[in-house]
Amino acid sequence: MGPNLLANYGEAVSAILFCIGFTNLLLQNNLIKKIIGLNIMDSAIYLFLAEKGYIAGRLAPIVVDSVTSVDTYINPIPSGLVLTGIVVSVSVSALMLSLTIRLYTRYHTLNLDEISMQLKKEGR
Amino acid sequence: MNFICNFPFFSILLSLFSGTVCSVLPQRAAKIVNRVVILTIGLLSAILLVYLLSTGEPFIYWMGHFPAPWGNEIRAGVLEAGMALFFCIIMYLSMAGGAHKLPGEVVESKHNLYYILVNLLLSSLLALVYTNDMFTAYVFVEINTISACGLIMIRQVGRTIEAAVRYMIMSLLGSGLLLFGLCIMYDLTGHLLMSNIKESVSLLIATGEYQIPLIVSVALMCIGLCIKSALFPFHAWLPDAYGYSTVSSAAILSSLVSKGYIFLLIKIIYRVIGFDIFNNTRIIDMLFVFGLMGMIFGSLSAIKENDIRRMIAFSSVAQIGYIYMGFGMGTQAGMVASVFHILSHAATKSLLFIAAIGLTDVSGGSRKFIDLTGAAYRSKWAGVAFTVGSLSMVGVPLFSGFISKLLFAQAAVQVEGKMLASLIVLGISTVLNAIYFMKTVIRIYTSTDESSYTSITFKDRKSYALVLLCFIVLNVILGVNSQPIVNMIEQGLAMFD
Amino acid sequence: MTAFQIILMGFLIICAISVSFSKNLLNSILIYMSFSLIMSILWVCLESPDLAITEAAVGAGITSVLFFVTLKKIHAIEGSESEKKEAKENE
Amino acid sequence: MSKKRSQEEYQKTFSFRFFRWFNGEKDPYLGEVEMHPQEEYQLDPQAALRYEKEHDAILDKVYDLERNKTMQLFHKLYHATSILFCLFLIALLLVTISYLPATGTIDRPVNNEVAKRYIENGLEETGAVNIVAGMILDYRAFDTLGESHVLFVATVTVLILLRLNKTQKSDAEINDRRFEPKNDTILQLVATFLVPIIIIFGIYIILNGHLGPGGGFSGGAVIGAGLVLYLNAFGFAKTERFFTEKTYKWVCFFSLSFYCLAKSYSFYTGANQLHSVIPKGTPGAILSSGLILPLNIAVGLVVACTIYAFYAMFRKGGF
Repeated sequence: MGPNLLANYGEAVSAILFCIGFTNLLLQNNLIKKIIGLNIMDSAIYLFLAEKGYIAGRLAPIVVDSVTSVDTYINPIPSGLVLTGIVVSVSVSALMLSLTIRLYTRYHTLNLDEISMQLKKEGR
Repeated sequence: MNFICNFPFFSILLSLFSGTVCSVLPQRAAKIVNRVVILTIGLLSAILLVYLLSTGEPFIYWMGHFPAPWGNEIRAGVLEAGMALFFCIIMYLSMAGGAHKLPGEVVESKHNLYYILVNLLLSSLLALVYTNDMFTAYVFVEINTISACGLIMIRQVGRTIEAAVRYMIMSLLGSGLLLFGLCIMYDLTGHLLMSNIKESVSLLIATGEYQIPLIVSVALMCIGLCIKSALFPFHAWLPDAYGYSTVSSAAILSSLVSKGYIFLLIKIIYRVIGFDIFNNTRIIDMLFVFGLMGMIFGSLSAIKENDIRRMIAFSSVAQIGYIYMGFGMGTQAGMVASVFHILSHAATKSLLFIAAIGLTDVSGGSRKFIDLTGAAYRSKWAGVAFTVGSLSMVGVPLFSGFISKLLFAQAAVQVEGKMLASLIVLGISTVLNAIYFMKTVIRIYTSTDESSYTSITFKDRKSYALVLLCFIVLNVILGVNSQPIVNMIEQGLAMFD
Repeated sequence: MTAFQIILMGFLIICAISVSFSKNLLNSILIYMSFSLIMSILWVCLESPDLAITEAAVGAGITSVLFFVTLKKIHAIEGSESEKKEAKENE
Repeated sequence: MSKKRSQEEYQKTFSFRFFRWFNGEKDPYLGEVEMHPQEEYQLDPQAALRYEKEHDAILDKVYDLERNKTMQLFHKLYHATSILFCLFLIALLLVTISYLPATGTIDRPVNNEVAKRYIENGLEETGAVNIVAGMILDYRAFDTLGESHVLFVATVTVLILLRLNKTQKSDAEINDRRFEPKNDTILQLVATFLVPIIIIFGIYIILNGHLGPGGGFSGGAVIGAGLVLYLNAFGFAKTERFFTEKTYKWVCFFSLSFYCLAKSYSFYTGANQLHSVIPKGTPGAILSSGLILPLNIAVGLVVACTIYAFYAMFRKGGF
């Protein structure tokens, strides 16, 4: 174990959340819960990134009173990356939800295993 | 700066922009725009390739007004330009080869959307090839994933939608791991541009700081890209996705989409971590083992399969195993073999998918082997093309597959610990390949006494035959004239450093 | 401030786990909504107001609305089945 | 021992057939095989039913999840390995994080010259008071261009999945009407107050993207939420007066094209070291910071339309 686990408690939480989301995406039978798991996983990564940009005692990266000293503001890069990432995760979850609707109208179930059983039964 | 240096940027923006334009055009115009754009980008890449070969120097192109650690960049070398050219050729041929099947497979009103997806897929592939920035790579990986998913489920039968869901789940797991690895890497180095990360990484290695996080981040990125490119244990979505989507989609997906991710992995290995540092980690052993397993189990599943397109799809799993085996050898020769196999597999697999559709068309649309008996007599060009593809996959001289197997064998001999394993598995896999491909070829050339096919016209389409001919020529060029291409790959890999 | 953040993070983990184990889909989506909301408060604490606004508008707003429409479409909200029956009887 | 074959014998050999096939002279079946349409095979309906039932019974046995032992075992194994894998992943990540540089401190690799220049020169070089907006729309604009296309391609896939043709549409409308709140007075009254405020707030966020927190994406999402509320309160008949699929198509097209072309201009001038003619303006004013404001507006329009489109698609497969 390294020295910084307690100092990095935010990252530790984000790692745990990531794994919870990952497990949900991998294990849940229900598609909707899989999608929630996906969203949790993404949020966890964004939390990780935001923690990386944070510097104790500094302000948000919006210039106040035209003070442009590097000692005043936190690191703006992670925020920018997360903004891009959030858009990506919204688009992906919209796509997954529409796939869910299509699957449900065809097979009347949200369980992927049951769907593949039905497909095998159809015998194609 | 020479005007030709603008070409990579032009090709990415052109394909992005044409995607937007296709959304408002009528259907026929969208088709023409799509074709013209692919051809134009191919032409631009060819000119760029010639220019780069003459100068012998890669160049960096600023995306914006700011230099290296601040702005965003793209970078072009011989390998990148060559890959872009090759991707355009394969994409054009795949689109042309499946064009006559499109009206039957996709609802009339959704053709526009199909062309949008193809254009955006091309742009994302080009961006993955050219980019010099890790986060840009992540964004375009997502575009690639979503548009590939669209290509799978645009033919809306139950199987494709189920396959699309499985594909999305696997890919999203992959992107999550990739992004996490990326974030850890950013935390360690403070940069997002590949060249700057590499400097910082070599500094970190020299000082011995942060060794464990570094290895973990590299491993996470590798696993993410492996999952996305359907390496053996993660291939569950692949057979349905390739087997039931439209013809062009299957050809494009199998030959280009997974190759885009693999090319990104190559870039990460060379330009982010550094080849030597990567080879000193345990990760290459993992890639090696999974590659070997994929080669055998993919072929075994293909033998069991009773459906021609699913068989070809399973064969893809085996071929991706070959590529990762080359990575796992950890030598320059193995890498060259892998890159050559990317080209050869892309050319062959799209040929096989497009030929298979010709065979199934003349067999009443059935894809079961029993119905394919004698199909090659009914559709000559498809039969010949399928045979060429099969021979190339098995590794018969004169075709591209032979060269890549030869390169793999040569590379394996140079590696001490892994020589025996890779040679044995290469042999077994070749035999297994021969079993299922030759079985199919013999089946399609067996004449039948049945007479149930009178309702089908036996005429070959001219454009379809032309596409198949182009593919055959491409395969033979890769197989006969391989030395310049191998030299080019070596030159391109050397430019990566 | 640190204690506040730690409490919020504890809530995050509780939300994430209870999403996985809740039987009712509507409940899990509501819990996910609160997860997003807590996340956006956390981002205010981490001095990233841009992210907080975006997450509040998107995670707690748009994504949840899309989830609800999906649930309605697949008749997973309780009561919609019985409503459907009533509607059929009325016809 | 070579014997010259007679013409008849030669005609029976494979090579003769092959060459004729190769030359395209004749189809191998013609003449040799009598060709006639196959008679339709008709199964006795009762036998067919019985057969189907037997088939189903067999399949039920094979694919019965609850009673099939091997499949159950496989599922358990799969779950066990996945859980083990996830625990392993948690442990691995925690160990990794324990070795990372401590959060909140200043001397970390992340706080290097890149962040320094963004903060110190950002105001001057991009003209944006909000450093994050300046960074994502100017320094790293290529990412953001990709991001807006991610949204676009997602809409395209949703259209592919859920858009219905004319005949299905009327069914969907009837189906949808059942769920629609039938002129709920409370909802309508609240919406009359709230919708304008929400939309104005969204516009404020978009227009202030370069001056304060916010920007195209969050503002667009807020406007989209306002439109969704309006749709819910007043129904499709009202919204279709000003927002149809055509509107969506053209708004998206113009915004994305503007985005593409504007960024192409700035990339081109940047890479070729040309002087860009776009004025930066005085920092802090609304009309400042070069391209950032128009780009924010374009993104906001795309996002608002996209979110409305998502909702309409999900609800009844069309606008």
